[in-house]
Amino acid sequence: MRSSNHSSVSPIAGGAEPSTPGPEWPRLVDTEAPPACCLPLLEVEIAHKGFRDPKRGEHRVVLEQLSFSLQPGELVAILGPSGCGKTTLLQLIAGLDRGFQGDLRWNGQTEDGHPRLGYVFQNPRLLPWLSLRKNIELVLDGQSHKRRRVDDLLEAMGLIDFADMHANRLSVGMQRRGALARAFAIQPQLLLMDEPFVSLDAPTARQLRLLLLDICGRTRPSVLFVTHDLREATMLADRILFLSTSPARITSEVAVRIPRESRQREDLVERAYAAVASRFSGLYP
Amino acid sequence: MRSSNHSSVSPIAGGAEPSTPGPEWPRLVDTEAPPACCLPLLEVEIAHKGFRDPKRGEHRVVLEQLSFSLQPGELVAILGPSGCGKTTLLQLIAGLDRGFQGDLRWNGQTEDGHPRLGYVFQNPRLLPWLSLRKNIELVLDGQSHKRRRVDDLLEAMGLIDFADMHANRLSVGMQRRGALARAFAIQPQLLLMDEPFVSLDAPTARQLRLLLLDICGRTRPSVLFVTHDLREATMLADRILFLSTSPARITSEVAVRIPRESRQREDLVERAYAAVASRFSGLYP
Amino acid sequence: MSPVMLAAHPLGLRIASALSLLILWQWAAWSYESTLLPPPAAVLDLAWREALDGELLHHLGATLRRVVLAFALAMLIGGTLGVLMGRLRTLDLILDSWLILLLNIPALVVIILAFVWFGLNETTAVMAIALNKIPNVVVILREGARTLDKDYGEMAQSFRLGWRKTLVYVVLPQLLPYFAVAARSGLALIWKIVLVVELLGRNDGVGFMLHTYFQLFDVTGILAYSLSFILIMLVIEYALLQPLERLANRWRR
Amino acid sequence: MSPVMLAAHPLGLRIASALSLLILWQWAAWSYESTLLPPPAAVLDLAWREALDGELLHHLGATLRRVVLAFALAMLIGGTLGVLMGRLRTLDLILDSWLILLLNIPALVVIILAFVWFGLNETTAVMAIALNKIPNVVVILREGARTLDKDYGEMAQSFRLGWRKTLVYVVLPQLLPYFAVAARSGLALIWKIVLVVELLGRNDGVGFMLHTYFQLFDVTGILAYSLSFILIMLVIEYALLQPLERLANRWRR
Amino acid sequence: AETVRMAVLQMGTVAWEADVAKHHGFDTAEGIELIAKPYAGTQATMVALQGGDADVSVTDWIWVSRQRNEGRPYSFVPYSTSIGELMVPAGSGIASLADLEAKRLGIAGGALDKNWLLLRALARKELDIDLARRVDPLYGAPPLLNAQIEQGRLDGVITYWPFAARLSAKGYRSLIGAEEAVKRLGIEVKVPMIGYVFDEDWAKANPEAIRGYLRAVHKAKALLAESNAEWERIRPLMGVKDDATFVALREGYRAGIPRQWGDAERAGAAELFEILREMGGEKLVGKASRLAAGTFWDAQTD
Ligand SMILES: Nc1ncnc2c1ncn2[C@@H]1O[C@H](COP(=O)(O)OP(=O)(O)OP(=O)(O)O)[C@@H](O)[C@H]1O
Ligand SMILES: Nc1ncnc2c1ncn2[C@@H]1O[C@H](COP(=O)(O)OP(=O)(O)OP(=O)(O)O)[C@@H](O)[C@H]1O
Ligand SMILES: [Mg+2]
Ligand SMILES: [Mg+2]
Repeated sequence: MRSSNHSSVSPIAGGAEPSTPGPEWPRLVDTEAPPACCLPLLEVEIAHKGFRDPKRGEHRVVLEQLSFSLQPGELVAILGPSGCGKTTLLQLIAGLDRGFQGDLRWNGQTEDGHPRLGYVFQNPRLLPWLSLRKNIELVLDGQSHKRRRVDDLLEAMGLIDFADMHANRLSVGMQRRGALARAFAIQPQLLLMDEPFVSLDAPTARQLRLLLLDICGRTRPSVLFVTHDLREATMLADRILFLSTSPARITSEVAVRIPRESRQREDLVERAYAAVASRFSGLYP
Repeated sequence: MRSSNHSSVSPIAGGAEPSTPGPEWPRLVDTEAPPACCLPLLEVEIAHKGFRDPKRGEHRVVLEQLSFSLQPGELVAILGPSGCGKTTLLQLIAGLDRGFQGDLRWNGQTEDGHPRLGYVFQNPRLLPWLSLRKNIELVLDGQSHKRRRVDDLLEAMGLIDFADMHANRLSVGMQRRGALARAFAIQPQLLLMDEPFVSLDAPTARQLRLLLLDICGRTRPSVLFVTHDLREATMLADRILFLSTSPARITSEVAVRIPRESRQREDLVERAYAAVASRFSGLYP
Repeated sequence: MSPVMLAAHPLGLRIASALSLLILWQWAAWSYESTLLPPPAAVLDLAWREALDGELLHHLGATLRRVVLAFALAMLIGGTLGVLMGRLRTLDLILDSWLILLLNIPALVVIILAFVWFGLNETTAVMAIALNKIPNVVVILREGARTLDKDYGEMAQSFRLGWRKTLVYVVLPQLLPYFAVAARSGLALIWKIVLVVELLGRNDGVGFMLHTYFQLFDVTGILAYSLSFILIMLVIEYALLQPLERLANRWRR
Repeated sequence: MSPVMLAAHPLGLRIASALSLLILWQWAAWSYESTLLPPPAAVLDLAWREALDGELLHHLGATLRRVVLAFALAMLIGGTLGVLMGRLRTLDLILDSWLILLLNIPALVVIILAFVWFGLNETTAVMAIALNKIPNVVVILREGARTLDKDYGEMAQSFRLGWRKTLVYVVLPQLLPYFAVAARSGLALIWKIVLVVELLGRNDGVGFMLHTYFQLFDVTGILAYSLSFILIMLVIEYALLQPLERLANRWRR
Repeated sequence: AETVRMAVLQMGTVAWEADVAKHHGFDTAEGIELIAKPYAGTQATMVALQGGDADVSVTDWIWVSRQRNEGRPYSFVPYSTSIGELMVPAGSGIASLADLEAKRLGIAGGALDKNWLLLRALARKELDIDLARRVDPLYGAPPLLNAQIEQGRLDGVITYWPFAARLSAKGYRSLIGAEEAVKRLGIEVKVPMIGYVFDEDWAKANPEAIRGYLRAVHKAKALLAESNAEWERIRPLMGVKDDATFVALREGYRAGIPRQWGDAERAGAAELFEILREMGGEKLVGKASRLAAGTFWDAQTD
């Protein structure tokens, strides 16, 4: 793998031919910023994050010198090799792990500065002792039309028939959809998703991607999601971040310029995908 | 979805144009059998499998009138909509659930008639209190060169550096590779895999697919695997079974005729994929 | 894993098992033939007579009241403390040695000291019983709290469930088996301690009566009183604990 | 969830906590000023003298031997039975009512009957103690066995691990917290019962001495003997149980 | 020599006696070997007797009679006439049973305790009241009751004589003893209440042993009745801290040594049984209406 100190946002517009990729990705210098409007929702600057292996006392660096920012309403995809630290990154952002060096700067709208967070974990993490419906209702505060909202979401996920089943009796794909429904239900301002559409058959996955776009169009959350599927990233994201193997840093960053309203058009996505893919073939060793 | 009583094995040879698909998939009548040689390893004939929901006392049918057979050394992929019963089917075949009507006929080589089984579950199911290496050694009986074998496998999976870590400290993708290593380690005669290559980045996934093909070439296990990725199925499988939504039955069956030794050739796979995909676009409602 | 064959008649099996116990006893009584092992009928007869003249019910009631009060107190205090100690390492370090002290201090010592310091009254009695049981509950629930699944905790945290919802929907369901253990072994322990308390300084209760019969070496009386109380425990078990547990475990596959 | 601030000095915290207990006691003794609450020094002094003339060590040894034997017996039998009852519904149905009976029968009754029927010897004593503890272990491990994760069981089954490997590597690690509970609350329970046994039918042991001192109402003696034994329990806890538990729980995140 | 195993209460009076017998070789002189087995509670000595771990123990004849009625032939030889006292604080205003009205009274040994039953019988006879309804009773373990009255939480206690002796050493006074109650109930002779108890079958099978044993302990008794020096020797066994308690225990013991054991005493015992049966009912004495025949050991009169 090429070692690179710099990456830049290389825009790839839907329909347009991709600009020819340089041999190295120069570092982002705030030129050609993503569809920015104002203050970023979140600025991530992680200097160092590691884990101590309690068995051998060894310290393994997982994230190092990783920084990027997330604009309000922006959809950002993260790609990277298996085990490089993507989940760890999301955990840090969600505030679940404070044992790192670096800084997370929020420019939030809520009273405590942190945005309302929806998290789709890599494993569904539905509570097995609650029914599917209860799992979703749980995260909602005393809204009045709770039940309606949950029903609508379950309907959209194709799970309405299973609403009263205990979560652990659902198939993995169904649980995953349940977890999506849970994260969507709270109308998050920041949506973190860790490989949200795996374990779903192609038609269902596509339908859910469109649902996500629909929701983004309506409530405009910022979305940061991990995926291993470059096609999916191309279709959904405004920007794609590529991570290196651990210690993970951002090796490159690509802006995808497919307008939101045309992202369901497979031909546009396919063309943009071909452009992105050709550039990155062979990037991972 | 079209209701169909008959399905047939439609061969799709790598490189050759696919035969034009009929509007309905006629039932398999033993014509044009898959790359058969002798007695099938396993004949599955499931008349009925359902679950009782303990909460509402309702009985849900999951599998119905599902039958197929698996030849020795054959690679068969199962595709189907999320929640249709794929995992349930594998569980039945693995003998983990005997509460069904129907029959499993084994023509096995081992003393008890059942082949040596390797199972890659949909969740990795590594024991979190054991290290990765111990997890794999656990399933091996007192072989002498145990450690060598495990090390070789971990090396191939890119996990050798993590061999002594507790399984629950690995990333999900690493756990998945561990589960694959475990199933490969015992040199199974029958390999059941439930979405084995999800949660892996594209290069790693590809590498492991090739590893699987390599193992199949050497020890010739029969493989039955579930996937949602038609491209993956096309690349790996001799035959693809499509299941309907629950109650799941086999709606169609496609033989992919890419020779084993050319399956790493992306162009052949892509062409065969295009053929299969065009036929099945819109099959799932 | 569980065979289904006989499970179809759980009630039948239960009754058969209880009956066989009775038959065993009767047979042993016959072959032993001594007042040191009276037959079931004799015990039943005595229990019946004692129940009629009101004594038995009075003593059972007194003991039951103490058991219930001390149980509720111990579960509440011990449960809270146990969960906190399981989660907060510092608190655990601070209270750990106190806990082991209290856990291993003989019931007798606690009871004597309590009686001596606070007098032989009902409140002291209930307190002394609860104090004997609390460390037990703490130990059980601390262990449970340590095994809580981090995944669910993270879920609760990121969705900002707040402590109340987290407690009720995330933590307690995971602690349920430990509560079941604490309740069941706890009722038994309390009932053992209440006997000592009643022996040392109460005017009524099953322990008081057991002691009286013990002084006279009247095994029939001892058995009549113990079995009556065990009967109450059986009713609590089958009418309350087991249905509750079944309900709470329905989700398990 | 656990704060790290103070966790850096766990030993210091422990010692501080133990010391504060001592100080509290000394202060209470001063302000109470009565033979009913002797100061720590008096108790220590007595314990020391009793240790020197060999009596204390003899009694401690006798009790410890009984505790250890009964403990091993109870954990073995109770553990096996508990796991089996948790997994096999039929067995559970059959033994359930016996279990509750045994669980709730007063220690006193079991001990008296055992002594009267089988004679006052060491074997009977240990048996009687174990018999009091077994149902407790059964209840705890039965609950544990019910919560076993089906996923891992299926893994073991499909890879044909065989019962031995399944037990050692799949089942026992999941039961570990329950074993820890059974061991800790069990040691405490046994130590409570051994006192009754020694009161009723042994010529030595801490229980024997405690009651002798009780007859004389010598609180200093009572405390000296109880605390000596508690000290042993503390040693077992800190030198054995806790390191073992830490080792076994190292895998938890 | 035949061995005789004797269950004794650790630091109890019987243990002193046994020690004296052993120390002076009274047992070997009588052709037996006495083994005193210490136990921590009175109940434990009875468990030992019934569990076959001891040949002799000490308890009352009511228990013996009850056992005989149920087919277990234990037998009784007098040990002491003392049983218990009603103790009140020195400055207490309580001067008679009548003054006990609504007082908090600690009662050692429970509702069927003989001291308590005798006092109730006396109150009924002399005052025509049921003491059980007049006082506020608190049943408890004797050491605990001693502690309670010393803390001022009780107005009086009815307790066994060794505990009463400890109280009297601390300045408490005896309002009335059970012995006096018996006398006022119309039984003129001193009836021994507790005694050596053993299995009749064992005694018959080992006549030499039981005879030798009884002679040995009577020698010890005689020595303890006479010699203060002997008391000084056994003082460490008594668990006493001060001289007053020591003396109280010594005199209490001496006062209880039975002097007479003839037909008059046995007749008195039968009368006493009648009174206790009336007060304690079936619970205390069992189903029998009379003192069981053979309760008192006869073979000793040789
Ligand atoms: N233990 C169970 N109790 C009740 N219903 C169950 C149980 N296990 C599975 N099911 C139901 O059976 C159906 C099929 O489940 P299965 O896990 O086999 O689906 P799948 O095809 O593997 O789906 P996915 O692609 O999402 O993994 C689902 O509707 C599920 O709810
Ligand atoms: N609690 C932990 N203790 C020690 N190491 C850990 C822990 N959690 C994660 N790691 C290590 O951190 C690295 C990154 O893990 P992470 O789960 O973030 O990877 P990932 O990028 O999400 O991978 P995947 O695509 O497989 O999900 C891995 O090497 C993993 O072993
Ligand atoms: Mg991950
Ligand atoms: Mg599945």
